[in-house]
Amino acid sequence: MTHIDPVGALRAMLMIRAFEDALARRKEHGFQLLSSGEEAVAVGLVSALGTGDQLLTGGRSIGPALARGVAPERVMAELLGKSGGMNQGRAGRGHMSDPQAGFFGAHAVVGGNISIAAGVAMARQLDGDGGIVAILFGDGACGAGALHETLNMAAQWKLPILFVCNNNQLSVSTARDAALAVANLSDLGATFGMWARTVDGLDVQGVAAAAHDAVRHVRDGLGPAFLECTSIRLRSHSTTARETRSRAELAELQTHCPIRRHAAALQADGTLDDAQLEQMRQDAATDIAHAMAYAEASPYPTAQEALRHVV
Amino acid sequence: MTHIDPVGALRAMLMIRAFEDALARRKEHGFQLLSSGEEAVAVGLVSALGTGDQLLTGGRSIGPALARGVAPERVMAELLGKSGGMNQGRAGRGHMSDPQAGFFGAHAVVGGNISIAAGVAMARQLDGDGGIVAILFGDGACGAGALHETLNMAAQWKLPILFVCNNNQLSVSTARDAALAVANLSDLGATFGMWARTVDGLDVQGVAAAAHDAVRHVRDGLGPAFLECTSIRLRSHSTTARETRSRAELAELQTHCPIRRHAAALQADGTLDDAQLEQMRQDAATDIAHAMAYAEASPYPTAQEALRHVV
Amino acid sequence: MLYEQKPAMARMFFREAVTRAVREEMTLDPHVLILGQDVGAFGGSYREFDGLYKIFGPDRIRDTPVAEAATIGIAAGAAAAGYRPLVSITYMDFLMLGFDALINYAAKLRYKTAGGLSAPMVVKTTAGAQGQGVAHSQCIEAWLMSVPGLRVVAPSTPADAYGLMKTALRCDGPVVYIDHKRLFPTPGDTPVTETLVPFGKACIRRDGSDVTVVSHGYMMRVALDAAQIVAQDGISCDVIDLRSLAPLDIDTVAGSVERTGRLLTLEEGQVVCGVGTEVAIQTFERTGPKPWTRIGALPAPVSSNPVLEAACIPDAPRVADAIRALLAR
Amino acid sequence: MLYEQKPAMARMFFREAVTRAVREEMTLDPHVLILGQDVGAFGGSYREFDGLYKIFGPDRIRDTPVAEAATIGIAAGAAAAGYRPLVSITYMDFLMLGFDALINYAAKLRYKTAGGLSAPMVVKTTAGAQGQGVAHSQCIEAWLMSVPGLRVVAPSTPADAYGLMKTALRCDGPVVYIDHKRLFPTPGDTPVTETLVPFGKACIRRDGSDVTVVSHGYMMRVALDAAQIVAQDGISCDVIDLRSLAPLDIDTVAGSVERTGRLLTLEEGQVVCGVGTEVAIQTFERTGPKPWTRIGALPAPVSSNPVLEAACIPDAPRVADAIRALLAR
Ligand SMILES: Cc1ncc(C[n+]2csc(CCOP(=O)(O)OP(=O)(O)O)c2C)c(N)n1
Ligand SMILES: Cc1ncc(C[n+]2csc(CCOP(=O)(O)OP(=O)(O)O)c2C)c(N)n1
Ligand SMILES: [Mg+2]
Ligand SMILES: [Mg+2]
Repeated sequence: MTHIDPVGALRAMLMIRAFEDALARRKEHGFQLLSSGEEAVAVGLVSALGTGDQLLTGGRSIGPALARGVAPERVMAELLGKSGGMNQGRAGRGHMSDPQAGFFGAHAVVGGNISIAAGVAMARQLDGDGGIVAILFGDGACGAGALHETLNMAAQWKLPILFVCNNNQLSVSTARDAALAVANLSDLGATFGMWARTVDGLDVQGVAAAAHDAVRHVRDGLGPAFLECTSIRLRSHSTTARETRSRAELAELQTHCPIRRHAAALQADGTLDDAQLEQMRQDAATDIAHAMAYAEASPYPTAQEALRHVV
Repeated sequence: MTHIDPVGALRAMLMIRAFEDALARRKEHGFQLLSSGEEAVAVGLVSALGTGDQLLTGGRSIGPALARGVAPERVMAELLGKSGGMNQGRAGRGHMSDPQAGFFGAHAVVGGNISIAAGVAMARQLDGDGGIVAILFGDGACGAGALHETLNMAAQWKLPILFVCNNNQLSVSTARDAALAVANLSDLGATFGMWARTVDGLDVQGVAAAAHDAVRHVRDGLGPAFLECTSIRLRSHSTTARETRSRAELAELQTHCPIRRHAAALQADGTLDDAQLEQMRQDAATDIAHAMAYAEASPYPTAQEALRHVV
Repeated sequence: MLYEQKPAMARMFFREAVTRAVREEMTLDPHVLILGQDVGAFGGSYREFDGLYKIFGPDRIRDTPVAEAATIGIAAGAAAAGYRPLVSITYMDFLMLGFDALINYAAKLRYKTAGGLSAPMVVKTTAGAQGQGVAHSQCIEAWLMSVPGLRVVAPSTPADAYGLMKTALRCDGPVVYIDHKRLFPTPGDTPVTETLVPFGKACIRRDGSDVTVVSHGYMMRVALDAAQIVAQDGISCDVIDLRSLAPLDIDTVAGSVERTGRLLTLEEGQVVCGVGTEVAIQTFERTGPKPWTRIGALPAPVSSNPVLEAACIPDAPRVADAIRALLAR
Repeated sequence: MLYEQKPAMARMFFREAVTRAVREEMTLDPHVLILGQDVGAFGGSYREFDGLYKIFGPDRIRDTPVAEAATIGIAAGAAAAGYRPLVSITYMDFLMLGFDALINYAAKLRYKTAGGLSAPMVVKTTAGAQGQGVAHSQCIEAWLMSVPGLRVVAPSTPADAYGLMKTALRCDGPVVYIDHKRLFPTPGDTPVTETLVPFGKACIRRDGSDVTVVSHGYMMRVALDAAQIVAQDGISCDVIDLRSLAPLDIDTVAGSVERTGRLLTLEEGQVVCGVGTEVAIQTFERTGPKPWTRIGALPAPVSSNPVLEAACIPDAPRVADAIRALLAR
């Protein structure tokens, strides 16, 4: 049983990568938080969500937002501070949102986003419309007390929420093992009696399968679930942060790239040939070029807007 | 193998009970946080601590402070706001401390005391003098993020700290099961790979035995330990708080009183006869009468002292 | 009409006025919820939610664990997703534990979504000293006044507790609603018919001509007592209850100071960067500088010790002395 | 001596001055520790701890998880038990997460133990906007000024970063030491020999006679730029760097205002209940009221958007305009 269209998954991952590569070439708008290496988590997770569901994330939100279907040109404009952004360029990196698209939003306070998501899940529960919430956070967030408080309350109230830890094994420069004295991060959910599983976050089909299981559990009203996806961070913490790993380490990491891996699998099983793959890459690049053109054409907000939408 | 002198344990518990009963009769100094029903936890735990160790608690700190050996008259004076208190009457209920006696202090912010204790443990670790720290907190505190953050860091750094949850099954009016979605509260420690155990907190010898095991583990440098002691709260949350349980429930609870139980055991095995037991009760009452007399004779601080010891 | 029609009044305790407001709003709007420690069957630490649990049940009134941070965060999320949660934080000191969700998320949500989302929630908490000691007695409302996107109110009477709470529960963004612990058992008249008290409107509690006394919350009672004391010396105080700290009603204060020519600000919290200071300087921007005295707690923690607590917190005799000294300037 | 002896100076970046102070104090006192996120081999988010980990190792320099609350709590406990931890909180916005341990415990410890215990710790954090958006740009130092038991300092030059950090690490109680993100790469002279900057002493950075401009942290650079601009109009500014916000050096400010007769206060945070307001009213208690303008951020969150951030935060041209307007009053 497949839970995700394999070619569609590749297309989505290629689009995210192309988007972030294009964004990384723009230096004028401060730093960006890119998710290269984590595309399979975003795409696999989102394949399990329906239109009535909401996704929330931490600051590293580009991949998830795009996977969720937020228009790339609006994301690009937002990240470049332009009025055409989904939040008129004022949220920017770490804070963008598009609830209409099922992306309730990023919130860049590590751990601080988790209880917000549980609140959205409580609203879903009270609405009784079958909608659920997925909240994506990093391994770094697992040290934060906000996670513990929220896991407990979500379990107690059987909130319809899926906690997804994208464990890229780093919080800025700090290795997951140096920060967290737990065997699997999903143990944190298991302690509260939740459905809990740790999967390979570099395998988009594996993530999709686990996410579907978890979502079914949550949607059936059996309470929250905790899915840990172990992934890798192919870039430095932010586009301006110092890289702490050696070139050799980074090169080795590239061999685990989830996109490469999925593409190779599709080639191996004959689903795609070289030309088709190349065409998909070019399509992604073209789409992103359009997004960039839209963002570039969009104006900056005016200084007067600084006082709008405050209270 | 016994870990605690059974008669001494009874004497200590009787003294705490007599102290709190006497204090409860004084209405003039606001409310008090009494620990009747939890004496076995305090006395059993303290039997495992040495002179170089430090004990910290939450607001419900009278029993633990007395068990640790803080002079009853200084505790009484402190709780009545008198200058003869160990903190000159200014800490009062919930905040008293006597580090010289190995009682580093109470701190009435639920959960907020736990990381402080870990800091004291870090100091002990850096001092390298073999001293350890025990931190006593309630079931209520197990919902707080501060516990999670501290458990993780303590485990990561192998701090010499014993986490002791006095699970009296209530946080003000809220039942432990209504607040916490964990099977055993000691599971919270186990998740971080700690020595973890749940014991009957009404059995002073059982608490002592488990505390000795835990302390040995911690003192041997094997990292922190988490000991949950299930106990009962025989009184309302505070001396002025509304009682939420029925008279029948409270009467039933009295049959589980840890002091009654221990006394009955000592009578049953012939260690004590009725007269000896009665004498011990009277001795406790006499000691506490002296403490009360000391406290009564002690003056209030002057208004001028309000600005002392601020910075 | 030949005579001034007074609204019919019902006498009730402050805590009952809170309950009534919440009950009415929960009845009117099924999206209003309550979250907090011991707010359910127990009815709140000050019985301010007494009886509501029976009416509205466990879905809409939820006892929480001791987890202030997540409780405020969950409320903020629920608010953003269409509900109107009221969060009870037993003591304002512990509001700090939830500052992240309140200040870094809820207060900024409308702004960062360009108006797309907002967090209509009420954080109800209690301020001030009543023998509870260093970590349960603080008044930190001045901090909140400076946060763009937050509204802050602090009633001193049952009628205002009722009317401000109702307004808070209909507000489009986060509101911090502050009761003082000592006010819960105080009685007062509240209008029998539904009456909202708007934000940003101060109220003159006593008319006078010699000095303007501005305060809020429990200190209003101290202010009025002090005004009574100095009346015996022939000093006439105009006593203003701010009620709403953000937005501030400087019109009313400035109007009064124009008449009296003098200002005394009184609060239970610290005066440094305090409410009174802000009120005074905004007032003087309108009126020009006037003789002014600010009174607040001594610069020290508030002990549970009865002598030290009383020494730390303003009382009517000391305020009366300060009024006399201000008049003598 | 026939000539004024100037201390020998070494030029270094602000971040290096911080490093130097910490390195010297860690060398002198084995009880000084560092705790925080990415403070170890990474050397701190702004490289302000660069190289220290190699010297002092993992026992004394500890990378923490993302757990601001427990980190400050652990530091407070270690301080109470005899150590002198420096806690790095990357952004001041997240200091809120550790307010409970800092404000409800550390700041009150000496008081509640009647002098028996204290918490000599330094919480080092960064304030202000540099494109990081609504939850990473706030300046909340005014809140901290009102907390009895806390000391608060905010250097604007490498020499003061060095000297204030050293004083902070020797202080007997909790200190919040605030760097501004934009200052780390700025160069300046620091004394070659060990030099402490005392708390509670402001510093006149530019002498002038027409108006007193008071600020702190990064806004000092804006203040000096503005003074330079208006100098071309013949306006002479006395520019004062507070350096220490608690305790405040009102003597220096009042002395200046006595001479100039006018005051402009400038800060990057909100003006409501802000630093400038407190400075002004304490000054006017000495000097009597004087014409005064306060400048701070617009009352809005600070977006990462370059246009909106710049609009929100004071800059030299706007400050210069305000100085001219103040002179024209
Ligand atoms: C409460 C808080 N503390 C610190 C930071 C600074 N910070 C931003 S991202 C980050 C790393 C978080 O690591 P993780 O959760 O694993 O997410 P990742 O960056 O790996 O995606 C940190 C520490 C923050 N944003 N919020
Ligand atoms: C952070 C915080 N929130 C709320 C309170 C109010 N409070 C005081 S004691 C208490 C109950 C705590 O329950 P538990 O930890 O089980 O201790 P117990 O009272 O049972 O000894 C509460 C909620 C507090 N002191 N601190
Ligand atoms: Mg990570
Ligand atoms: Mg309990």
